[in-house]
Amino acid sequence: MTDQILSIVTFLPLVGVFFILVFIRGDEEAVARNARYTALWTSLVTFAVSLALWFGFERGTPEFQFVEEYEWIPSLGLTYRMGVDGISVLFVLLSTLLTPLCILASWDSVKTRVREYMVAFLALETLMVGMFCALDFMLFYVFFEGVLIPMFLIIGIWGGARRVYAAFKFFLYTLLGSVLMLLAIMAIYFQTGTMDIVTLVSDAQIPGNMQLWLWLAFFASFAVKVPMWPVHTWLPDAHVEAPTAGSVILAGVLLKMGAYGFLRFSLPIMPEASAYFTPLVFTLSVIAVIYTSLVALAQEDMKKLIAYSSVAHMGFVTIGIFTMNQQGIEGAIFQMLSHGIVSGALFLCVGVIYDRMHTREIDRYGGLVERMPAYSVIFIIFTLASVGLPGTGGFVGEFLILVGAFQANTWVALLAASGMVLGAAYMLYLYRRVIFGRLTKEDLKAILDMNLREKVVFAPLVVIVLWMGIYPVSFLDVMSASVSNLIENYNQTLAASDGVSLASLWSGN
Amino acid sequence: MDVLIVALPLAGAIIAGLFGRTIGDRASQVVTCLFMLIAAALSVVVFFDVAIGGNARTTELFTWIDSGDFELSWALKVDTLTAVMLVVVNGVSSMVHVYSVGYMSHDKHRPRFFAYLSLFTFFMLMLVTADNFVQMFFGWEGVGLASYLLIGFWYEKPTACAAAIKAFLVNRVGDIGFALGIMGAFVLFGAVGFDQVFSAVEGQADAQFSFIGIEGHALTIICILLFIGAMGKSAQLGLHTWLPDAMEGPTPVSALIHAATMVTAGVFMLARLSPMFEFAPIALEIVTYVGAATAFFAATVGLTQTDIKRVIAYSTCSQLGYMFFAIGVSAYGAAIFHLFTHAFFKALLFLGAGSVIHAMSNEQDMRNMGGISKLIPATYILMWIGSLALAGFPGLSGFFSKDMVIEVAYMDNSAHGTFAFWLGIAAAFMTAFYSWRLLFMTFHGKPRASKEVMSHVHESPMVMMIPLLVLAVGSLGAGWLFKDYFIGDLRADFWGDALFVLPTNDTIEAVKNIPGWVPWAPFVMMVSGIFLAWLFYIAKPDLPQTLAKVFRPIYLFSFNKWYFDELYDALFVRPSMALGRKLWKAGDGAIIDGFGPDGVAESTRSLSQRISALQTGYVYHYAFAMLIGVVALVTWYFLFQVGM
Amino acid sequence: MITADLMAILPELFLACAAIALLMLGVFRGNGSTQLVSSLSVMALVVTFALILLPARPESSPFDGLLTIDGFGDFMKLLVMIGTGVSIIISQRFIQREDMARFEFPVLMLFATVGMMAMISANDLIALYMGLELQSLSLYVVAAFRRDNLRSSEAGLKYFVLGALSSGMLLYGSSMIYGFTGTTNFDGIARVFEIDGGVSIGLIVGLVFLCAGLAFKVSAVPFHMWTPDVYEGAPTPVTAFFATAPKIAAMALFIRVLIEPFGGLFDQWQQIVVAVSIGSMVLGAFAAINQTNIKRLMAYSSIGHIGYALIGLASGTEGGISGIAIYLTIYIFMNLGTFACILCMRQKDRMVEGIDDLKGLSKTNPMMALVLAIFMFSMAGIPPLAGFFGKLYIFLAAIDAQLYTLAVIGVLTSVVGAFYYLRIIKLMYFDEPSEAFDTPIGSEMKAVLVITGVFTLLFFVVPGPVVESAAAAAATLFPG
Amino acid sequence: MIVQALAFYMFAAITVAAGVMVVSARNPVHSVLFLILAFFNAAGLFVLMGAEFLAMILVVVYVGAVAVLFLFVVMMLDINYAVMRQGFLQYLPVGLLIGLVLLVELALVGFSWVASTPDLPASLSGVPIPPIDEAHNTEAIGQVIYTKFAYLFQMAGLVLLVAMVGAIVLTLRQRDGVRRQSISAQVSRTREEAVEVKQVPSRSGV
Amino acid sequence: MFEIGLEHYLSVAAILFTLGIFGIFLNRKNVIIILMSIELMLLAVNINLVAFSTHLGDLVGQIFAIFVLTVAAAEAAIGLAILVVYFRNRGSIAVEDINMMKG
Repeated sequence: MTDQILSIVTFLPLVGVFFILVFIRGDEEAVARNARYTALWTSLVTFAVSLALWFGFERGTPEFQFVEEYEWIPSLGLTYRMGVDGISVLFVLLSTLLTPLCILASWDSVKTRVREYMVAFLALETLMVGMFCALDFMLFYVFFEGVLIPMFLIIGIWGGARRVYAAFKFFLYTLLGSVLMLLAIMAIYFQTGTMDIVTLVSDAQIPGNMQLWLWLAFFASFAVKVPMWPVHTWLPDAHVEAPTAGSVILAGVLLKMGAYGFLRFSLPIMPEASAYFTPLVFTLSVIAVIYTSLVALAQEDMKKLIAYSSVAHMGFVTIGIFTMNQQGIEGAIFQMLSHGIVSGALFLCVGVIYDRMHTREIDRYGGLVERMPAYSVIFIIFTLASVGLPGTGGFVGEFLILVGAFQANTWVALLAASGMVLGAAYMLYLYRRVIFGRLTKEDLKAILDMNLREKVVFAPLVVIVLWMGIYPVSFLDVMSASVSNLIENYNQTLAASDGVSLASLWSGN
Repeated sequence: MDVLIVALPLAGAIIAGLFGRTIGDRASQVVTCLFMLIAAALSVVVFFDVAIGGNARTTELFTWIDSGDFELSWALKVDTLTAVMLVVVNGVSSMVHVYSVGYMSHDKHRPRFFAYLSLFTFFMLMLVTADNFVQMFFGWEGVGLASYLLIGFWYEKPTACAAAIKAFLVNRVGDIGFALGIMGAFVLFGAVGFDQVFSAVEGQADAQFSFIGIEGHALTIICILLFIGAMGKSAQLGLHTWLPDAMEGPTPVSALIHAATMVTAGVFMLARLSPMFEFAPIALEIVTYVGAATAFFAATVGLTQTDIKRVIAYSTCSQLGYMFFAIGVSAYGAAIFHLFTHAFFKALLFLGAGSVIHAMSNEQDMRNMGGISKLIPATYILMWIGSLALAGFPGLSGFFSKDMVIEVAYMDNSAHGTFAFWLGIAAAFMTAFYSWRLLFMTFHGKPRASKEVMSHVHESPMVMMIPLLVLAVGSLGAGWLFKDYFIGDLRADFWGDALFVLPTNDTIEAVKNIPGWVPWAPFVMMVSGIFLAWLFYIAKPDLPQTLAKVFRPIYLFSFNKWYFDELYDALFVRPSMALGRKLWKAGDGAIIDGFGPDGVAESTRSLSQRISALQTGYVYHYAFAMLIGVVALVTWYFLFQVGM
Repeated sequence: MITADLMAILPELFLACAAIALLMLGVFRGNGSTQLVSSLSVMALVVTFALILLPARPESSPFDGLLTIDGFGDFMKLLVMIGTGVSIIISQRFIQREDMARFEFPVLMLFATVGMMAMISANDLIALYMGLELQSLSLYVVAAFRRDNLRSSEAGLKYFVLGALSSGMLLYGSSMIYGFTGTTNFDGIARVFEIDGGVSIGLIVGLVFLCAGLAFKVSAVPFHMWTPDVYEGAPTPVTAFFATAPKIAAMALFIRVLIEPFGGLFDQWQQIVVAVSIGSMVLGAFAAINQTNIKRLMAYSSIGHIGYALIGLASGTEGGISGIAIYLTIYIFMNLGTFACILCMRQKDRMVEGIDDLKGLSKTNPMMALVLAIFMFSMAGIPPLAGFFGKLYIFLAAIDAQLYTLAVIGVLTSVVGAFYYLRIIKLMYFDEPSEAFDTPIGSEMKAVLVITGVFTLLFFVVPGPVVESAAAAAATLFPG
Repeated sequence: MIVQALAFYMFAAITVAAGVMVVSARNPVHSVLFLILAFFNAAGLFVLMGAEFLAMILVVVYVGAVAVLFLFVVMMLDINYAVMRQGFLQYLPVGLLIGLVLLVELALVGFSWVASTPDLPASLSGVPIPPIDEAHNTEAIGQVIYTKFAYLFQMAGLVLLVAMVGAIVLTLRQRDGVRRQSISAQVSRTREEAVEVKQVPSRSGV
Repeated sequence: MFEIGLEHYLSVAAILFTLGIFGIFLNRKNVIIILMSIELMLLAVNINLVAFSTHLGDLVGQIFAIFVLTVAAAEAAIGLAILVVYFRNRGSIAVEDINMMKG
């Protein structure tokens, strides 16, 4: 049982899918209800099982754990190999945590084609978890890109008015990036003769100028996924049009896939290129932080605002990753986790009032605190977490990233820090326009505060956000060994290479 | 005990905040006030134990962040400096709590208010008990949050919301400096615990460091960055704009946060970091200049304001300037002493003003007051006490601290010291003037309020008056009582390791040799300021108008607070919004999407149309295409591959 | 001797005889026997399938080297059997309904299949030509099989005219090759390259003409122009057939010709293949975007797919060829499934072909929409569906052969291509239904849909058998 | 030699000229006739090259069957003279240019054969033309076509079968209401079916 | 000039072949001409094959030519059949009329 725990966590949702597709019959109402419950229980059980990872995970070692391995396509050296280390285990948990919450959050708001919706979500969970667990390059890619399918459907079927545009933009944009990565994966395979991530991460020998091209190909994929400026424009559209739960998963997990890719592949496999391109990443990230914060300031749509804030926060993450020091990387991972929770929660917050008023336009709200005190409390907690207030999860990651950035480049630290001000500006401005003020709009006067189901959705998120802010060590512990191992390998490889070969990229090779 | 002091306010906040609806208004108030009073009492015990008894200690709670070398814990560090602050914070806070019971009695969100107050107190306590930079930052931002919440307490008022956001943002600007300073300290010392850092300061005294291209003395850079943080929180010139606006909050909030505690956090921080600043003389110089300039600037603005709370707010700003330039000349003890006394009389003034406002049915404009000294005599007297203490009337608490501050500036014998001294003197004059202007306009002369308002003017209830009395006692006696400990001969034992002054910088010691005229200067200024106020507002009430007309530009300059708000608005706020909009519509919409996805999609579509137009349906075209294909390939080989 | 030869071509022999027998059966029983003839045709194909798998057929070159029987050929023939068989199965109901139920229909498809098998095994230019023509002539006829339908006869006419032109080119090329090598036998041609000076411009021009002819059969750019028109005009089951079996056969032939006799000219023909491949991928991706007829769209899609498959050929390696084999296997399943769906597109007892008619299919017929969506995602090459693995192997081969530019163009066009596949999904899932399709669909359709759908969806679970046998098949082309 | 050359030039010239006319004649009937002319002259060229059997086949099969079939269809469809339509001349220069390029290249290839006649082993295919005194052309072909190339021969048979089936299936129509002869029915008729004996009473008619 | 070599025959074949192709894509009259052009092309191929056969002293070329002839006949039959069917539907066999399907 414990030997296959990762497979169980990964594929358990598919069992739910199977149940929903095969056993749920009857009239529409019954199908919807049963599908909801099946999906909820499946995802809850998955989460419960995944908790075993949390408790069973041995801290303080960079080794991959819970490894399992089966033959897949021997002729290519492809194996079904799963395992987690300190970096990925947290994302697995994040995914399994958010899924039941998403299902719960869509309990009433999704009314049409509930069965398909639940199937899509459970399939999405499998793919997300699988992606973080995969230790075979091709397996990783399969999961990585497979995610597009359910997400495309979720946005396109249950999304808003411009859902088709958003879904296509999301799909094609991310596909464009990842196919280039696919080629790079192949090139790495032929260069090193293996698709085993563990081997590749620990000692991949790739010539310098080849690294540059490969790095760029990976970058194409991950930068879009993250998303980094200027390839971020799919995100606001996708977020705005996706149903609430879709936005949650998109912001909570999918964006992390790109950053996870940087950590897992770009840095260890192509260290020289990573070092070479660090200024590029820093530049783009800093632009992202400031640019998108400013844009967020001007938004009129709540979801769009939060979407832009995601871009800014992910800008922090990419800065952190490329600082190449313990604080920066741990901060980046931490920031990803907390952003996963926080932005997810913020989208849920938007969803709560969207379900009631069916508009996301900020101007249509105001003075909600009058009628919705509990909601206001929840909302401000996540607003502040998003702002990076100490004591919330948002602070630890952001601060560690800045500490890391300060060591790498003080300009980056300064400019990124200015994002803290802008971040506070747009979030508080949003909060003020929605929650504060006088309740004058007629249709708002009958709005109801959150019901029990909604509170249940938020409760764990609030707890986690505070937990992450007050006792972050419990998360940092998990990742630290893997991160320091990553940095150590990186520095060793970099020291061993002369770095001269890199110059040849621009002089033609 | 230390833990309890910190935890009680938090517990109060949680109980009132989360369960306020369930347990009701009354219970919430009782719980929070009770907890605060207990905490205040404990603080006094701790004060005697630590400050007088010399029992400095640190309680580690549990690890907070541990990332590589970046390691720190939640801890409660209690030394003399902290103990002083504990008394100030908990003392004023408990008084404000009690006062609020009366002041907020008509508000329907009382549990929330008390929760906020307690929450603020908790953060402030976390700030002062921090044993490392990051926890201090936690408290630092936390009080900012509480301040935000309290300023925006009356959320229906757009101005209150705007002021709240402004306060948070301006503070954030400072916080960036603070954060960067912390990072710099971490890079330089490899640690963020105060003890580790301070013990390493001397070793790194000459270290060089590069920040955003500026190559320089490491400690100076770090200290300047940290000072920027202090500037934000303590509303120093440049980052002061939020403080007057913060008066949109309920008056007890102004007393607690924007007079006695939070705004002094910057002073506290600099004092706490004295071991670092001592080795960064240039930073100290800057602190002096900024502090002096603030003291002067705020005083000039205070001259012309008409809102009773704003006057006091500018006064606060000005007094904070005093504290800073005291620190700038290494007189940390003097600064903290002024902080200590200022807490009493400024809280007193604010609460007194609150009492006036309460009496005047929430009227804050002094032009609509006047002639109520008979109607609310207790408040009137208390306001006098507060003003006298502020102006530095001999014997009252302000006298000891403020004069000390001015004297150490003089004795620093340096350009910045002298600069600070003269500006301080000028500010002292203005302080006296605007204080009595306030008193005269509010309490004397003919009533300018409507009949209806006047008919309601009444003395505040006891629950409001008792805190006022307590604070008045503090204003009267605190200076005299503690001067020996803070700045007198007992100071070395009193402060212990909490403050660090290089022997060469010990200006407090130097004050003993001060020229005779210097101690008199502030007093003269005070008296002349009071006289001028009397002249303007009692003797010749028309004079101000005339003067304002004659010196209109100067008057407007002062009245409009040197146009800082307008400047910032034009420089940052509006451009940011406009830029944001532009980047969104033009940057994202037109350029990135236009040339990126949308443009590509569009060109793909048109290319697709053109390609499928090639498929004409005519057989001969198809055949022709095949022929072209073959001929092209054959020609290719003929032209380029004949070599084989 | 002759017995061994006949044994070697037993499957072809059996199928040809069966076709003739069924023809006679039909002649005697009249058009009422179409159903029977169809069923028996499928049976014949199944038997042939089994005969190919018969272990008693060693690698050989019967008839004095006119043919070659090897693993590669067998693999491709099996695919062809599947393509033809399923095409006949899904055509039955259609030809009944559309009033074209004549027994010659399945028989002609069988003859075409015999021709394809002959093509696949050809080891001589003459054998190649005869197989090709046997196949082509049958196809010309079935394309125009709905003789009272203008579109169908126009399709037949266009296909015929251009097909004849292409076989003229192919023949001209063959004659050159014959002239410049002195032989029509593949082994003989291959031997020429071992001689110094054996390579001449005449040979290359001959090869170009030959390639042009073959490229026409696989419908690669710029010899693709017939494809959209013929796919649109031909009766739908015929289109399904066109898109599968003949493509496989022509591709197999293309591979065999270039690898076996002209392996020595790799450096030369690689350029042709690269050019043709790029053209096909680009055109397939871009032109399809504009289409409104689903059959036409599938035509462009198949052009694109051939472009990808040709990447494998351009690499010229064993990996590349096995990649093509995998690609074609997956391709044939996806296409058969898709066409089965298209054949189910009936409203009010009338066939519809507009892409817009698929609107809201997910509501009116969720299972069919699901299956079609699987095919579309798979064709777009999204993992974990089968289509991805097809592309994976192709691109692996390209990267291995360091054809980076080709690979990059390939993946970029696949993104463009994904757009129009997604558009179909969009219509089915995101749009409101217009008019429901007639139900129920036949059980044989359901079976085809389920089998192809499951294959496409779950290919990734056990890709081993296909991958390994494709590798084994490719290995037989590369002796030593 | 000269006779051969002259014959070649005559046949070649007429073949090419007839080819041109096939493509360019306005009347399709004329085109068919020119095609026949081209075939005849090509047969002449075959004879010059010593391929008598092929020459004969060309005349018999092509002229006798295929060309006549063409003629038949042309007559049957009764096509009017086609009118040149717009847009034709526009493509003509490009078409001509490309055609010319092709022609030049093909011709060059032809000449290159002579220039670089590869040093090939004699008759790689293993089917040399026997000396004329051993077997004449027809006999030589006959000796291999049913043996070595039997497979191809059978394939050719299949091709022709398909052509026949195809032609029939496409063009044969069974119209309703058209009476058709059924030989088997005719043959198998019995007297009983065909003849009915009626007892006709006198003076009453049938 | 009077030495008639292989290249002469090949040239004739090339001309005929080109003519055939011309006939296909320059002809706007009717489809039958296209069919005849195809016959011309095949004739060219046959000349090529026979010429090579003679000059190589190898019989396979002629065998090939025989099969080409056979197939060409079959092709003509099918082609004409399709043509007739088309004519019945459309009432015309003008090349320009065959463009119902395009794009």
